[in-house]
Amino acid sequence: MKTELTISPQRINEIALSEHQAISEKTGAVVTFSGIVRGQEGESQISAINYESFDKMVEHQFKLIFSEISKHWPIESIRLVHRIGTIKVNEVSLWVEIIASHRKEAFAACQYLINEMKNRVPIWKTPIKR
Amino acid sequence: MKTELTISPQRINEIALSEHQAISEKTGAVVTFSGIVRGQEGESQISAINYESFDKMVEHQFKLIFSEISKHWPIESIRLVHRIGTIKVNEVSLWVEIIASHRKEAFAACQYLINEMKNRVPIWKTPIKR
Amino acid sequence: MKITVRFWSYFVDLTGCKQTCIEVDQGITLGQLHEQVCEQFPKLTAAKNSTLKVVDVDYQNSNFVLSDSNEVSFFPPVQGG
Amino acid sequence: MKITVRFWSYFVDLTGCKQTCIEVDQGITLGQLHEQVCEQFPKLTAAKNSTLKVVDVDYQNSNFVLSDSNEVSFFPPVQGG
Repeated sequence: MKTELTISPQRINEIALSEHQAISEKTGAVVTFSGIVRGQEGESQISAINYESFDKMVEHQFKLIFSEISKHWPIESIRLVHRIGTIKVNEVSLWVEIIASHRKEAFAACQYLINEMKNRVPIWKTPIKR
Repeated sequence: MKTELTISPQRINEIALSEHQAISEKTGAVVTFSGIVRGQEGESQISAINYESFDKMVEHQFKLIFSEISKHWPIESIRLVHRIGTIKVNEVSLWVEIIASHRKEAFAACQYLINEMKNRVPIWKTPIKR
Repeated sequence: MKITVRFWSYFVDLTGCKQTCIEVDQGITLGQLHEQVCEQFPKLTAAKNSTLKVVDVDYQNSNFVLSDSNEVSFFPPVQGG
Repeated sequence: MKITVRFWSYFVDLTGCKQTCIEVDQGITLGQLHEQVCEQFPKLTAAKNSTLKVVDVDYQNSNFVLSDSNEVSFFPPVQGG
């Protein structure tokens, strides 16, 4: 299973990422997920979210999750980009791409990855009010 | 809920489609799915698949599924493109995009849509052997 | 009355035609029409239990009573995606 | 032995520092260190039950026995995505 992990303050360019999609003769399904900063957090209108990360541990925890996925499902490739720093409303904070032969495992792995990330990967948000 | 449905023999241009992604202040999740023609169908190596469709019914059945989705989940937008005619290995036959506030409903709706399509939407495949 | 029946996918190969026009009695059900079509095109009989039955653009079950303006389609399981 | 303790997210605001260095007994557990840290930074006490406890880059439970080279992190629930 190929994996690619990027934690960076740079704007996520989904178009550029899609152009580098690495499919094979066996590929039947590509699931992508984009997490986008919403204009409202709880009750308050916000203009952006500041994401803070414990980088060394983020990388380690993502690798543990990737390895769990590779044991559970036949996945060809995972690419994950998490942006950190200040991310404005309507901008992408998280981008995930899962490539597999069949859609069921691609969807299962993608959801597992995001759920586990939300449980364990040390990234925190601070909303910036309008 | 916005919907956009395209059934066409034209090559699916995922990049161009992504460029027209219509997100709002409430958007938190974009799930996309690409179905890709695999090089193997059962035991035999294939070079392409020919997709035949009963167009008028395809459109009607997709609209029924969209309306079921809008009743079950708060989805902002669904775009679906199904290519028909001869589609070569590694080319995209199906592209789906679901936009919602939260990922859970986006994933649920996307999987429901594809599963129901496979049950009901009158499209048939004929593999073309190498 | 006359009903137009359309075939799809490999049912076209089994019947040798994309559509046909069948003379039926008033009040015939979709199931009865299916039986009649299988008699006329015996190669469809093997696929009888898995045949999907459609009136215009909606799936219907065997009890559906046909009327004059209906167009019927018979086809094997669908395979989109 | 001396253990480096790092705080993350709003724990930095509660303690007023990103990291500190604490003198502890050999054989101290992660849970005992957490108690000691809460005594030193009483504002952490309210969040005690939801505090995530990490040794180096792995989550550990309270029984984990610390050694000299370990670096400990305490932080509130994570919120990636």
